[in-house]
Amino acid sequence: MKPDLGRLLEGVAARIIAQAEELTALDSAIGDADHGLNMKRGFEAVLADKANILAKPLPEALKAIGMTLVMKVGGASGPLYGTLFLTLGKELPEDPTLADLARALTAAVEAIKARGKADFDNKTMLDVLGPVARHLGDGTATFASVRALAHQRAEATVPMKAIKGRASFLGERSIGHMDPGARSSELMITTLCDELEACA
Amino acid sequence: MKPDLGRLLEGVAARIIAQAEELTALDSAIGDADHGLNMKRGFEAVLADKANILAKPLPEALKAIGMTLVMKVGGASGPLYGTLFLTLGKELPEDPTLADLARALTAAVEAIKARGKADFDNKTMLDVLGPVARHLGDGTATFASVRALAHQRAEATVPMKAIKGRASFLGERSIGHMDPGARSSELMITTLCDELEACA
Amino acid sequence: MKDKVGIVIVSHSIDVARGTADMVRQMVGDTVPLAYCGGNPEGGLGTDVAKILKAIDEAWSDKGVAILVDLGGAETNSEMAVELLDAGRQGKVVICNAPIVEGAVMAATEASGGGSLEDVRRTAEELSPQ
Amino acid sequence: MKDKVGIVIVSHSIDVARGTADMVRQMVGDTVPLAYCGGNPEGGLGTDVAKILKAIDEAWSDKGVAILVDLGGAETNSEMAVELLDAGRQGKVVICNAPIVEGAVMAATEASGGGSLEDVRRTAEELSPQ
Ligand SMILES: Nc1ncnc2c1ncn2[C@@H]1O[C@H](COP(=O)(O)OP(=O)(O)O)[C@@H](O)[C@H]1O
Ligand SMILES: Nc1ncnc2c1ncn2[C@@H]1O[C@H](COP(=O)(O)OP(=O)(O)O)[C@@H](O)[C@H]1O
Ligand SMILES: [Mg+2]
Ligand SMILES: [Mg+2]
Ligand SMILES: [Mg+2]
Ligand SMILES: [Mg+2]
Repeated sequence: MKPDLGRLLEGVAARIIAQAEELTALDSAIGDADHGLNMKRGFEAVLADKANILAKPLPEALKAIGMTLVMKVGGASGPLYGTLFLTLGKELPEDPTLADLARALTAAVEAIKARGKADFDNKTMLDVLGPVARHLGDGTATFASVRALAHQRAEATVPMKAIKGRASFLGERSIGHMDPGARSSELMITTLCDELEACA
Repeated sequence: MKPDLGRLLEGVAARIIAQAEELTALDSAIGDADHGLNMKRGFEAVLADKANILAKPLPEALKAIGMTLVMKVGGASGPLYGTLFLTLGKELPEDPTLADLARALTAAVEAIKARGKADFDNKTMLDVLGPVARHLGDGTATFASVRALAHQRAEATVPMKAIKGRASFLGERSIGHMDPGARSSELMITTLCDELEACA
Repeated sequence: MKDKVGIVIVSHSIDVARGTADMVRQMVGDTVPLAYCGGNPEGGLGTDVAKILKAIDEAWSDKGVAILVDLGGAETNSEMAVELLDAGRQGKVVICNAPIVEGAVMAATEASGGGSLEDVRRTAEELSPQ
Repeated sequence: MKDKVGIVIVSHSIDVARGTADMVRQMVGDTVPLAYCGGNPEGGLGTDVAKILKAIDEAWSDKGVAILVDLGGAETNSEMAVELLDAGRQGKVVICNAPIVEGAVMAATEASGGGSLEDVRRTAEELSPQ
């Protein structure tokens, strides 16, 4: 069974919306308590535009998702996740292989770094997305291993000191809390794995 | 005839209020167009409190004027002119001589410098008040010479480049305009000379 | 007025943006193209790429536009907005690395005096912490 | 809450002051004593020593109060206000040499974490131009 973009999209959106309160609570500890609200707003707008998105070939659909996130999220995560989807749309062919996905996600991670002037270990979404991109290209990835890695990398942001984003205002006191963007990245990746595995 | 504080106060207040538009126009060229409004508000409040002020001995009356300016002017000039009158009140005896006045005004100029972290030639009220204080103590002061000096020193701010206050935001472009606070200081001093001369 | 660099104020708070614009207008009157925005697409604290694009358009000047932002998301969303402009406009917009309120007043004062986009940016950015 | 340094925001514009306070509250909730004021005694753009004194009183904490100001007059009027406080309180109030919006968010975040008055001031003042 070929993976169905509609199902992937609904799955990810539903997961983010369902976990919005958790994401907001994480942001309340080390930020401005809006990451869940922002992501929910963004993915609700994506769902509202679903028919239009699904009418497009994959690359164009991904760009449309990215642009909706850019326009609707309202926080720093909007242009960053927007850049993720816009770059995937630019890099992926209509029928991508795992190798295509690894390459496109690597490009997206670089684009997010540039957009946010950030690097790995700054306690951001990059600390989940970067390792996952590398793992997708290392020839050993399984659904289970990708899920495990995403989870482990989100957890790994807990002891980090934030260098970028609002959490950096807390300096040392940002240590001991999971980064909300790392958690939302984990949620998206694990949900994609779940859905793809169900279609496999 | 002994100088009458009520008359001095009314004279100065009337002059500032009458020239409020000119002061605002000067501030509009190199600031935020409110110096006349600020000074008018301050001196209207002083006039409203006149009975109370005049019931006090000179030092206390000066302090009351200073405090009213501090509370009502609403711009940087409020605490600066407030400090002027508060310091005069602290330094002057009930029946001051010219020497007392020279000494007290010198102290007030120092207090304004400290309050505004400013110095002479910064294109401020200090460029009128400082030279007048010095002249009062140099043994040659007449009503005419003090008036002439105040006028000349206000004019001398025209070619200065502002170093303090909002006019400093204009950098080189502050050159070519008279400082509004220098002009209001000139107005106060010349009016005092006029009134004192009329009582002499 | 359109011969002066335009100023755009982008705050997380529409109140901060409006008040900053008031302070700018008090200093420079209407000699400078000026626009402001604040709030996320729902109106809460945050920023909104569509509103930023609209503000850039309102304050457009062929001499360029300087954007003043407050915290991280305002900067990231403004950068995104700039990238969504026509290629011809993109090179004429800068985001100042300066405090939003103090920087806007300084930048607008410089723009009002006829400064170039680079002058305006430098003036805002020279602001040592206040 | 009164075991945290208090934050006072003094802008020429009541809108800037209110919006900055909203942004501060979003970061620190009500863990920090916070007050703001703006406008001259008539309500126009400017500052008002009486309102500043009231704000200091509202945000009072025995750990001290850090004041954030925008432009010149706000600073001069705040300094005047501090001198009008009881001698006992004067030594516990600092005026930060920092941008008003960015500085207030940073200062409040530090205060919320339990920082001393000196920590709070340093955090706000460390802000390189944004
Ligand atoms: N400069 C940056 N680079 C990469 N990621 C960032 C950056 N700034 C913020 N983030 C990510 O965005 C998340 C916060 O998103 P959100 O709360 O929606 O925006 P905001 O910080 O504007 O309120 C952070 O947890 C972090 O993962
Ligand atoms: N730091 C300072 N030291 C001395 N005088 C100053 C200072 N700042 C401003 N002034 C004086 O105050 C005048 C401006 O007063 P006003 O317009 O009432 O206040 P604001 O600048 O707050 O709008 C200036 O023309 C100048 O003479
Ligand atoms: Mg947030
Ligand atoms: Mg936010
Ligand atoms: Mg003024
Ligand atoms: Mg003013």
